[in-house]
Amino acid sequence: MKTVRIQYFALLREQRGVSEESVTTGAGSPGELYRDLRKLHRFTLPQDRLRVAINEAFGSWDAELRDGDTLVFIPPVAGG
Amino acid sequence: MKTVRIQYFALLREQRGVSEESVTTGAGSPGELYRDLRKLHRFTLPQDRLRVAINEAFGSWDAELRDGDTLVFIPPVAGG
Amino acid sequence: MSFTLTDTPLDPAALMRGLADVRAGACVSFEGRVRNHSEGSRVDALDYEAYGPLARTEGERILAEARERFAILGAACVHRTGHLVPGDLAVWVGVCSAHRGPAFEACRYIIDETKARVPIWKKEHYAGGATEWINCATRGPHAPGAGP
Amino acid sequence: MSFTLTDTPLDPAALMRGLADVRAGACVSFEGRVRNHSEGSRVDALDYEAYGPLARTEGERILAEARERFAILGAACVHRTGHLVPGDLAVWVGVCSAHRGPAFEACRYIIDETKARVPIWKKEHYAGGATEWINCATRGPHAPGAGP
Repeated sequence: MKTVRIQYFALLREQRGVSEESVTTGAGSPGELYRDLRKLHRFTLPQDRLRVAINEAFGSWDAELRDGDTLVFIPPVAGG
Repeated sequence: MKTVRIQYFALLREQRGVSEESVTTGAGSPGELYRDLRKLHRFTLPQDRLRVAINEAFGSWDAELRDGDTLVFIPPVAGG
Repeated sequence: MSFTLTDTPLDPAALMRGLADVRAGACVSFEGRVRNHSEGSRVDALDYEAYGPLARTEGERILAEARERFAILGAACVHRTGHLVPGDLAVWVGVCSAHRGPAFEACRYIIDETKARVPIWKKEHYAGGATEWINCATRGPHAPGAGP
Repeated sequence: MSFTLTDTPLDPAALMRGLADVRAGACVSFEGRVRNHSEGSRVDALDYEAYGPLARTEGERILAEARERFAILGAACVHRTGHLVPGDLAVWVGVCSAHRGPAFEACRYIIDETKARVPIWKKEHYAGGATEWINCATRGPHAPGAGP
């Protein structure tokens, strides 16, 4: 088990009801973790419409999750 | 013979030494008139690098010159 | 070269002065403004939200790419966050170069890439009270693949 | 839609405010500035001279063409006349539209056509006192067909 920090933005923030949380998880990758959290919180966005950031840089859904990581699941962007 | 008004701009104004003049001419077209004036005033620009305006609109070098016309021989432009 | 997020109104004249360069013959700017309508609905307001650290990193990367690809002298992009109303300036891009071609091309590149890549989100507030996070619909007319 | 000649300094912010439209999501502007060099020579100053009546007619025609070709809401072009020094703004073009593509394309069209068609002339003053009417050389390195 490891503990990671998750920050939520935009639609995910509203659906989760918080801007950030710490989660202790057995998930091995950001992809596995999102699958678990999506079920738990009924996030409407499927993983293939998101990107993931690990420690403030774009990362891979298959990366190995490490204790202390900060994750952001990035909804489709809409700047400008 | 007819009398036309000629306005000069930019390089032609400097080579002619005046901004405008009235010319009484037997030339039948702006092209013929420019040929005469070029010889007289040693304008460096050949006709094929100029356009002609007749009465404040772009015109044709072959147009029939009429008494009272205002002509401008337009050097290559360089706005912006 | 700088990418900036700010929650205060943008001043295009001041931003352009920041790019002043006597070698520059051409400066092109893009102003993205809040429109009063979106796909047929009246828009009363917008909220912009950004993931700051990554938005800045990705924005700076886009400006560096523009500098590599186009013969430009300077470029900047500033994006608003917070609550905006129609007519407000949401994003400003400015590029200066010796000649005009690269300034136009780089300005277009920067705004296109910013909209596609920088983690900034927009929530529209419509007449009547409905809201929507743009590009985030998963059903209904705005979902990907929906409609004709 | 308006094409204007003026012998006083241009104010881009005020000009852009003149195009304000709450339907506009995108405004693109082009600023043409006096550079401090031209084909390797240092430029100390420029004189712009225009054939006013025809410049205005042709400029308005270009703006009307832009409106026909591109989905834009408003466009304007203002050109300076008189004596300018490096850094001074010589020409400003602004275009607003609902979406950004047409604003970029129309702005580029207007400045390209203005430079090619509107009867305005530019005399450069170089360090050392030499001068030249741009595009008017009939011999030497700047004449058409000269050089490699």
